[in-house]
Amino acid sequence: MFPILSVMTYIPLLGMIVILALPRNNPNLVRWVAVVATALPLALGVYLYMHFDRTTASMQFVEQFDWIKPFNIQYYMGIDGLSIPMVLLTVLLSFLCIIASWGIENGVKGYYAMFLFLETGMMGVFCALDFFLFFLFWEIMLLPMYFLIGIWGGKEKVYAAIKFFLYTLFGSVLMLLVMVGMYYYSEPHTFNLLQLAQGHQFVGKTIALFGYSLPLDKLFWIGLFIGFAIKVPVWPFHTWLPWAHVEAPTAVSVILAGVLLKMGTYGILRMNYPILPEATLWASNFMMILGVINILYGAFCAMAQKDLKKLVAYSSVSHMGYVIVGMASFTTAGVNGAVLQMFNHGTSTAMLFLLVGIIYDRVHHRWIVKPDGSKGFGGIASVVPVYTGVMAIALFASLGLPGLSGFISEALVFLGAFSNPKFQTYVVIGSLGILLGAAYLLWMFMRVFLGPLNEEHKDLKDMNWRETFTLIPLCVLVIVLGVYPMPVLNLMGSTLAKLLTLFS
Amino acid sequence: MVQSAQFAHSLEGWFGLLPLWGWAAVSAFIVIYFLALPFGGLATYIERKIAADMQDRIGPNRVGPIGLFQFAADAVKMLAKEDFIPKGGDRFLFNLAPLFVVVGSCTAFAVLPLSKYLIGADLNIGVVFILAVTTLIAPGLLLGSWASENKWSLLGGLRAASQIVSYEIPVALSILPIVLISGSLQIGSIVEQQGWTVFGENQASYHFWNAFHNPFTFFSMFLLFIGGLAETNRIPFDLPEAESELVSGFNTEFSGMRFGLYALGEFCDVFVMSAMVTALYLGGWHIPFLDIEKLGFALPTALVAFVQFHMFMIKTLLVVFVVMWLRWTLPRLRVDQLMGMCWKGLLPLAFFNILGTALWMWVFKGQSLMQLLAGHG
Amino acid sequence: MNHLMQFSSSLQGYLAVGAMLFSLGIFCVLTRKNAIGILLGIELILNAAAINFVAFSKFRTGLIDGQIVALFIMLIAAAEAAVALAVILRFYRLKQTIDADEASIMRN
Amino acid sequence: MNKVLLLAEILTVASALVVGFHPNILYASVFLLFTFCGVAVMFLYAGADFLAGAQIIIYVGGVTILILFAIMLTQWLYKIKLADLRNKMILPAILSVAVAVFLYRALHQMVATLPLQTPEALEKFTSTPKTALMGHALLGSYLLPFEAITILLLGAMVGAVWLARPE
Amino acid sequence: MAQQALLIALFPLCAFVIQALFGKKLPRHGDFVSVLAIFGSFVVAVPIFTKLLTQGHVFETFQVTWMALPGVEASGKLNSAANIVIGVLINNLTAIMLIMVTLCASLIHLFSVGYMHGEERYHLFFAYISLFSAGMLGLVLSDNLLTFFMCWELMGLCSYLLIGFYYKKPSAINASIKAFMTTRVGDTMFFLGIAALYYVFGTSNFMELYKALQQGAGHDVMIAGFPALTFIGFMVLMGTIGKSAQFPLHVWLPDAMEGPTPVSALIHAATMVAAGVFLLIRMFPLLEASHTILPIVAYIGAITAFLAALIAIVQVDIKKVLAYSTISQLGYMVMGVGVGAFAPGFMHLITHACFKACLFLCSGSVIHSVHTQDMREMGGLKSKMPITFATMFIATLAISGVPGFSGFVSKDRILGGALAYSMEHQGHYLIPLLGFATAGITAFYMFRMIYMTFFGHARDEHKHHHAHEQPVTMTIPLMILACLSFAIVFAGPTGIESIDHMMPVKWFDHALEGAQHEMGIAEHLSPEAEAIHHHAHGLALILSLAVAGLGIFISSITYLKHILKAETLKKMAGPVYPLLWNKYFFDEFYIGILIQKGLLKFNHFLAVFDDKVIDRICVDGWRDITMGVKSIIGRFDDVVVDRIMVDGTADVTAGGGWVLRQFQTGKVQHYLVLTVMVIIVALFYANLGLK
Repeated sequence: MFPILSVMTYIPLLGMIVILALPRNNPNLVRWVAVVATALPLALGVYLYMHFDRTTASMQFVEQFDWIKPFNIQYYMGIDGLSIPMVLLTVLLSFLCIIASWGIENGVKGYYAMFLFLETGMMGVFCALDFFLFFLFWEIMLLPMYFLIGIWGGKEKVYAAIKFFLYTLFGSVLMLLVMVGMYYYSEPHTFNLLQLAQGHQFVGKTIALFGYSLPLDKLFWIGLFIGFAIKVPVWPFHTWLPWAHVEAPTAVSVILAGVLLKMGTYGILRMNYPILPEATLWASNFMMILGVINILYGAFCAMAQKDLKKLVAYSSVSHMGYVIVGMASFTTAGVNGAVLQMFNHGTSTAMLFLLVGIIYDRVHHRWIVKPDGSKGFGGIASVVPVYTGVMAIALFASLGLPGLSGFISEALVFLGAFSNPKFQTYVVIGSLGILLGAAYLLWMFMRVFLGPLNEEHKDLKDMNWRETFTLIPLCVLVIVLGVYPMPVLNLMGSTLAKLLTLFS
Repeated sequence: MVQSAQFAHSLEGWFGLLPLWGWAAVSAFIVIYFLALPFGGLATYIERKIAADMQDRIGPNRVGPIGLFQFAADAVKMLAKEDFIPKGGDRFLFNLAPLFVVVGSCTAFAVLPLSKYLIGADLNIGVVFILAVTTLIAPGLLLGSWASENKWSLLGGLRAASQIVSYEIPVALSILPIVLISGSLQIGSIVEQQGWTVFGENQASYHFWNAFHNPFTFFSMFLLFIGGLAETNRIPFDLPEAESELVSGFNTEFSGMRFGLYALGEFCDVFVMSAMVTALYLGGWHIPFLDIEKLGFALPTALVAFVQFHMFMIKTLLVVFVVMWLRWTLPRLRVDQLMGMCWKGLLPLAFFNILGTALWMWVFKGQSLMQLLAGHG
Repeated sequence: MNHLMQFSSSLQGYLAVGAMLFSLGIFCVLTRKNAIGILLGIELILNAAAINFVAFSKFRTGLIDGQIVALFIMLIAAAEAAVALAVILRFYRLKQTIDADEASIMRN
Repeated sequence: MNKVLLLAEILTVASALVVGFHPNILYASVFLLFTFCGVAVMFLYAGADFLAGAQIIIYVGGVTILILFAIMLTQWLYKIKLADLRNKMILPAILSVAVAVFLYRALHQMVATLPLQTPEALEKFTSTPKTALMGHALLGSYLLPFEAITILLLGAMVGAVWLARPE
Repeated sequence: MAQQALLIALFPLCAFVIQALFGKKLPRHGDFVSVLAIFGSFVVAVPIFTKLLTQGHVFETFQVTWMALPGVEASGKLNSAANIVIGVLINNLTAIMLIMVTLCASLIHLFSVGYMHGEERYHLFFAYISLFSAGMLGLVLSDNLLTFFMCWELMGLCSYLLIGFYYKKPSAINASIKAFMTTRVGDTMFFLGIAALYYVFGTSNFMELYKALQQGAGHDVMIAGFPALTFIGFMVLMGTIGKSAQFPLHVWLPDAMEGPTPVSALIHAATMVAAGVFLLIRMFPLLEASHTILPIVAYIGAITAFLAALIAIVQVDIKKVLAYSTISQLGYMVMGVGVGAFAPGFMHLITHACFKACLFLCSGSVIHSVHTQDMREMGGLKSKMPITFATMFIATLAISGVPGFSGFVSKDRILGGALAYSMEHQGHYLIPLLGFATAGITAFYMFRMIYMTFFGHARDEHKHHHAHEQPVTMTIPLMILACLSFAIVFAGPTGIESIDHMMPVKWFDHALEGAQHEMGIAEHLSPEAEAIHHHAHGLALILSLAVAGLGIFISSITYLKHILKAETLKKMAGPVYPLLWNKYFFDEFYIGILIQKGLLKFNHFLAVFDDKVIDRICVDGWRDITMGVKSIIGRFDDVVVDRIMVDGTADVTAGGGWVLRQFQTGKVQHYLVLTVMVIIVALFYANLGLK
């Protein structure tokens, strides 16, 4: 069988090698190579979408063979309904980001090489079904991200990059420990995620640490959860995110928010849920509380921000809270909504970051309110009508306006979470987030786009064809999925239904 | 081989008269004085005649009938000229260098297949031998140019050496298809295989001229010819002695018989290259479509050798004529064009030809075009 | 004289020539200041080795394996000469000299 | 027959001596050429006909020319520094003589203990054409080293061109 | 029919898409697209309505699965229980709403063509208003709360966009965001209500809900400590409060008058704000089932009606007067639903839509003519704009509750219901009291408005001079809507049989009886209750006529005849006047205290907390700790481990290295000498080994 997943994963890597071999003085060649290297996986992604069997919960497009035989490590790739939306999101956003990065002028070669490397890492994470392989890709992805932020970032890029790196690495260390632990305690020793998920292997076992006998599965759960929570990011592990988002170049922010954050929640659904279902149930209350805190805390912080990008960054924190809430509800609607929210947040927040990047390219600042208290923007709707229109779509999608994609997922999350009697109070509190989300986004919209025109920006140019091209697919997705979400929902239904049997 | 052995056997009786080195000396003497020198001398005459014809002039016409002894007059003049060595020059190398050229080109005569029965030494590495000894020319030119203590000379010498070294590669590579076809490096057997008679007794094993063995060898022949031209520094590849740039190139400081040696070496080399084209591609001593040894009745061996010798000389001299013809036809190349043509043009083509020939051999089981036409495929 | 001729065509003769070439090569390598001179010595050494191979091929094994190795030696020698001379030319362009003693540090 | 071989050996060693001792590097390289020719003849008498041809083509047509080129490109016409032997020649001389003596002695002793081919076999070996044999060996049992050498040559070519390219 | 009915919502939706994408490039900026679309909707809605008129009852449904969410049963089988099914419900309420909305919307579209002519974003105006129409019609057609909510929010969006249509005016954008956020407070709670409904009933379909309620479901479920039905009812009520601008979330509606006048007419008078009441009517069975919610609804409505009416007295902006009157009238409707008189409430919804749309359009006509909204700069326009005056006067009569006009019929029945409610339930006397007071005040301020605008002398000669009647495209809608303000259209029982018998057809009441039957609340009153109702309605008729007459009378002597000075009234009011002028300081409380003092301060605190405490201390603190530990260990490491132990070794090694380095000349030949020496040694030993 054609190893489509591996091909999708390694085409960008090949592209990176080609780019590294290209001459330095022809940036356009580099860009086009990168476009090709991301367009091919996108095309294959479309193939995947067409040929994905929606009726089964089992792994598809599987590639499996022994890799490091003595440790029973396999090269095991495959996708199910949980990973395919993420895979599609990854290939789509990578392609668009390559185009959106056209304006990068210094170190074009390195930038694109890193970017393609990053795509390989992301694809690998979503396709890997062997813990070892998963971890490998997880770490692979970290490295280009570090350089992308650290080299092509803004003023405080080094601080942001190191912060991002160390923070994520901290999570990775925990994950590594859990990985080794799982290998050691599983019988037979394996890294295969599907095998680990069989038979509730870690229930009832204990481990002696510092003189205490601790339950193994809960310990594993906490380790994995922290590792993933840092990526999501779950409060209080979120502080790397505003830094990284604000300092990263536009396209990297898009990937960061659009794909990387999803890895956290994906990881929880892929590992914590099926492998440690008992511990997951044990911790569901805790997750729910964290989710609600995320929603509210992110929203409150977003409202106080004066930097457009930081506002969007905190909005991501808030929106990822919905995912956590949906996941923790253990209801069909809730979990479906959570995964759908992962996808929808990927598209809508990508739009927001792209749009912020566009305006930053024009005026080189992002202040809603400048540090000296004067207005950063104001009334630019009259000079950039198309931009304003697209921003409005992104914004309303983000704040969950019906008819746009954000609503569907938020609605499903809340419907689902409310259906679990344990969590109704949390949902009531969390629903404040809907209100606050509208508040900070519309307030931002008002201050930036509406009102009398700020004379500083009366020469602002509207979007050019390239920028429009990057946004149109996302616009279409946001609207289509807002009206009819089944194209994405039916991908994941069977898989999530099977996942939920563990908790019923 | 058999015929050659018979011929040698018939001479066996004579061998006792002299030791081997004596025979070697004699044959060398014969080659040089009866073949190389006359050819070299006559060639200068012919060249001048041809040049004159092409330029609508009369050319040499004073010495002898229609100036036929002009070359003798030239030789006398050279011998009589003052032997001049530049002051700062390197005496030893100045003397040594022309010898390299003459030795290099004249030694090759030893393996030229003038006839089936008239080969100095039908070595089993004959082709390689020719290639090997002619390489001696390059150091000869280089050292001579250095020893002249003259910038123009040195530039000419460097050009000559680089040109020869470069073009040796396409030359060697365009010989390879023939080696593929004949499975031998022995010139005698290579030529023998190119026989063909219309009566068809030997059609199954003989395959007409190699030039027409298959399309690739046909092209290969031209590659060999072009490479040969370059190796012998003939126009259009005469950059080493480009008079408009380098006065007279590597031989600027040479005069008298030393110059004569250079000239002789050059002409001999032209002859050797032409003979190689003839032997390897144009059927050597064979008369087209006729095998005088397979006429149904036996001719005296001496007569056969005589006829074959003349056949070979006719073909070779025709090729030489083409060389001279080209001299008055084509303009000179630039250095970069010269090198570019070698590395970017001839070399890939030569590889292509080898590949093509190999494919041909594989597909048609070694049959030549002629054999296929005659229905022996 | 006969004895000498006998010796010369025996294995020992070849070995003797080889050994002399080898030692002369070493001498050449050690005494030349000029980098190209060193290269000359190396060529001598390689030839000495090739002679030994060919000689043993004939006198000892009666197979052509020694000749094959000698051929390889030639090819390697050619490659080595090409690279070495390229290096020398580059060095010359850098330092305007090809004195081997000048090439004593690992950077320009 | 043996006379030619003897002459060739003498030529080889004599010109090698010139290579070693002549202060003028140009002369040294010219005599190196003679050495190569001598070695080629020795090859011929050792039954290596193809090798002899190859020796001439590669060494005379290739290596020597290259060396001459290099000399002429680096020792420019008007500042000839061809005499370049070191003053301290005693140690190298002792060393090389010691090498020669020890080496020959070792080989000699070793050969004395080894079985050698019979004269008939030697005769037969010498008269056999080697070209076809070598061809089959190269593409047969020696295929891997052959391919390796090919790659080496390619690498050397590219490397040499890269090194010698104009800035 | 239900499927075709979808066209009603789809026409304007398509118009929106066309307008938004290509509007600017179409001839006339594409206004005809929107107008034709909404007329198309009207045309499709007519047969449904005629069916209702002829057959007295319509009921059609049509459902599709929107989201398939496979769930898993205990046995491991997949099921589709969690699927989300949406559809269209056409019943009597729907039919009436549809015809009302399409008609009003069509007329207002037509009016807009003239009114908005030459505006900067003309095509976008029509795009938005088309989208709004689609939203409203979709809401009416929805058979479940989820799509109901979606359309509800979509209308909120359009309201936001249209209020902020003049986006360069700070007041307009402030009003727009205020409107959106205030309603969203209600919407969020409404959505929680939907979620709770889903949890309790497993559906949000109205018909299934009615059925479940009839079977008594949901009574024993608790949500967050409250009985489920009360919780849901309260949340639904909050939705209504937000959308229909009820106390205490009424603050956005007056500000929403910043939008163009047709928008005020369509969205903020006739349709969207009424959607909240429509929601209450749709959910009436649930409200009724919870028992505790209905009184709250009634009080909210009564208080809103009264407070808003009071504010309307002191307004000088013609649209603001109408806005407060809208709030007040919506309060009536909510009150009507709250006291159980949901049929009169619904009727008032329809009648109010017609006459309030008419009033707004008339005010638009006036504003378009004199270019001001301040009534103090108008006056004496009667002769200048006869049609506008006539139509506006008819509508005023209707809203004031003058007999013979539609407002009288519906309002009187609500008041009757309220009176009956207070009679039935002791202690709730405040509800009818506020209701009747409001009726008088309404008549007062509406006539005040008419007098100030059309009667008397021109207060601003310049503006008066330029005033003129509007073109026919703008007056025709006025006239049609004025016609609909006559009682005859909605002929129905007033509670007085003599009058009732005069009405030829009772279609409205028949239709509503059918609707009540569907909802399962068609209760037959007990004879005593019947008597009380009779009594109450008779009493209410007299009382309402009296208070309306009183209101008109005071208004006339004050503003027409100037017998009573307005200043005098102001002085009489004392501290009440500033309270009213400042709208009870709601805005100051919400914006000044809740948002600026509370929310934004809290946000700022949290952001600083996030930055300084979590990030700087908790996260980067680790860096500082690490750095501290590093410096200590580093010193130890530097001095002991590194200098002494490691560097010591290094020194020894370096010494050795120095010795060896003497051989390391970098000269090739030196190395070679060494190499050769080694070779010799090797050979020497080889020789030693030989015999």
